[in-house]
Amino acid sequence: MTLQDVLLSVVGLVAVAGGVAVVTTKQLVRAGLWLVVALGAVAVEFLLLGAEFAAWVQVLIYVGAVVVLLLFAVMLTRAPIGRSSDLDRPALPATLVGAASGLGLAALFVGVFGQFQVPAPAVGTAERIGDSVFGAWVLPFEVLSILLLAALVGAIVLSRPAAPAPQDASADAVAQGSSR
Amino acid sequence: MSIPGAGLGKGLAVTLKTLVTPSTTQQYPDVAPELPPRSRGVIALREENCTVCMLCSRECPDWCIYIDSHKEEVVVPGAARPRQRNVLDRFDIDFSLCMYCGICIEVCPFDALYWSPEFEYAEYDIRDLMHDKDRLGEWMATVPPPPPHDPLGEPSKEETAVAKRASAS
Amino acid sequence: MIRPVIPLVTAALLFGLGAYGVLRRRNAVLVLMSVELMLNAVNLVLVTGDTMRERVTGQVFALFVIVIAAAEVGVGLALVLRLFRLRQDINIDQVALDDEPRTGPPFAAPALADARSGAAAGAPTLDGEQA
Amino acid sequence: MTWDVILRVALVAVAFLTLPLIVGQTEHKVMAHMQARLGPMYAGAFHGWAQLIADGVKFAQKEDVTPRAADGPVFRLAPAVALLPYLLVLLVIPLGPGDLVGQQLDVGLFFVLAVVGVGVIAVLMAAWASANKYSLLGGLRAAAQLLGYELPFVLSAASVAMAAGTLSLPGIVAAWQPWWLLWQLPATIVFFVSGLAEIRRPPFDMPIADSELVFGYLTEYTGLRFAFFLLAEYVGIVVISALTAALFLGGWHGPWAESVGWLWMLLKTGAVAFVVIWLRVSWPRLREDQLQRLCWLVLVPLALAQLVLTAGVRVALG
Repeated sequence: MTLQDVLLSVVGLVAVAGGVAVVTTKQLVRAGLWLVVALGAVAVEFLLLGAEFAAWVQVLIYVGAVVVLLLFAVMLTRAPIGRSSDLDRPALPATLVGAASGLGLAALFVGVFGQFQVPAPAVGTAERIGDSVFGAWVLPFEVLSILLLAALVGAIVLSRPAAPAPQDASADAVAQGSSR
Repeated sequence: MSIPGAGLGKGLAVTLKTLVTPSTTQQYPDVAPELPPRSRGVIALREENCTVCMLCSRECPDWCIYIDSHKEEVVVPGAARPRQRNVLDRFDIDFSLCMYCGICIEVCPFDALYWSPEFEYAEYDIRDLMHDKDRLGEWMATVPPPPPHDPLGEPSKEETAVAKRASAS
Repeated sequence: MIRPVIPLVTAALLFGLGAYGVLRRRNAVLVLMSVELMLNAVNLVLVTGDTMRERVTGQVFALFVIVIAAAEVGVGLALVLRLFRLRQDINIDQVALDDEPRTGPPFAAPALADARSGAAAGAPTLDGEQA
Repeated sequence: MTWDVILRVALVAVAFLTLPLIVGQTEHKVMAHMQARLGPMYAGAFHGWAQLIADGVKFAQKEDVTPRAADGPVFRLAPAVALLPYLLVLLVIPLGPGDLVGQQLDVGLFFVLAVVGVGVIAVLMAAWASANKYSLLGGLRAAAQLLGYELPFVLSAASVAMAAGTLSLPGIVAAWQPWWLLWQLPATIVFFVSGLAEIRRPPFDMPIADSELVFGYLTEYTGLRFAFFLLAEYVGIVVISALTAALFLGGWHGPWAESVGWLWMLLKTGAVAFVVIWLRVSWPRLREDQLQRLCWLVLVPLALAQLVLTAGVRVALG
């Protein structure tokens, strides 16, 4: 075990512990905060693996934007302080699938890469990634931009209040329209 | 058509101008404030002038003047019978009630009450704001002389009276 | 020297946790959070793969995944808020695909900190419409 | 090597502890004089220079209250989360030419943008954990604000990174030329405005909005935890001012930059911080929807146009 191994293990443990808390906590907003811990730990793993750029993108997009959006949504809907009792479904199928996929994959990785060692990566620069993105992967990149645009438009359309109800609509529709 | 943002710029200009203008704040405990004449600080009592007519006490809107007195016979030599005179026993002003309207000073017919500009008589106990006649008398020393007459204003009653008498004779 | 098996196992466990969460959780936002965990596990595998092969292809893919995740969360949360507006609840068990909007006044009392939440009185809740 | 690292971290810590106090004191005095007052005059004898120290002592003596309905751990953790990102950002801001920076980072700009954005999580934590509707409203405003300003913030920073051809902060400052002041002017304005929104300073202090929301997400905080939030606000001013100075105003560039470059950087940072204070005194608070309108209809198009311009000039210059 080298120093990097130890750090990777510790940070990995933090990530897994955060993940466990996300899927088991009974408190809605705390789940979001634990998600910050898990995602932040993954970002640190990226750093340790030499993927500096990916790490900061992870922090910027995930911790800075995605989690904020999630927390925002949680608070906009229903976020009591303290435990909620109706968050979970029956445990058995989920446990089975989760344990099978997680432990199975883990066993597979251990079996294949168990004793595999690679030299510690140098800290990567943004330049190589830029070359790669705008060289080999420029077409997927452009497709991704279109996807983002479509998602943006879709989100706006979805969250827009419905058009005002016509005059002869039922009382129900009027009640809904007036409440907006 | 106004330039967009002109108002914002004006706001910035105003604050910047105020910033470079020296502030005129007086640092009160270090620097004595320059009070205007006729400042209403505290009410002073000239006890000798008081005849216990009770006008001030009765006119006071919040009833903060307390007066007690008794009558005394004064034998005046040469007079047929002794005169009666009011003697002031108590003259208290409760400055925790006083609203500094100055009506008592206005109505006093014998100039027994005066405004003094002293204002530093705060107390830790509200009961200490009740000033008795001795304390009110001490304030007399701080009463400023009356301001000189406005040279362009009407002459005082006394002056007109004297002038009239002189012209009549 | 590092052992890539460590981040890989971390990723596998995170993925398992995410899968568990997606199946276990009833609240739509919590399901989205679990999906994020799974996506992150995949990212971790991709970046670890880079370390083993000394290329940046995996990182590029990880970036793509992150961007897609952001888009997914945007649309997903729009859906969740829409659902909340219609039903005052984001419990995904209660949503039938041919569901009609709940009739009656849209702001029935139980929208906020209701009895089921078991929250302390005055727990901060808002309804979506006003935002 | 190790000593070098320790020295750098210590210097950054000193900057972290002193610069916000200086900015805070400047705010006291400048704001007072802009309102035709004198401001603090007594603490520390000469023009109240020790006022903030006195404030700190006062805060330390206050009772630390956690409301009964609050989510205790989250409530208590939030001030630290608010402070940490700005401390990390200070590490990578270049002070002078050569190696005068806490930590050289190849993707420094990206790091800064990523970490600064984390601060809003502290706001959400504080807002939600307070169990107070005004706090929650403040937090929601802060989150909504983030959605507005984050995009122009990143886009305008991307413009200058594109102009310099590097993501490293010292690299950007080194590549800076005086004519960039004109060329990057729209980006400067966009960055500064969205930076103001980022640190929730007036005129973008809707999450606090004392006239509407009591004190927004800070309503329930007392004592040292409140002081931490205040400190975070002032460090935020330092960070945004220093970033604006480094990215757009040329950082250490100026006469005799080799020897007194750090002084130029500090002066420029101070000048920007002064503007931040000046705006607070002069302008009224925007409404939340006005901020969204400003961000999406003015700042984002402006930043995109600037990006096009930057790319065009870069291509034209070869």
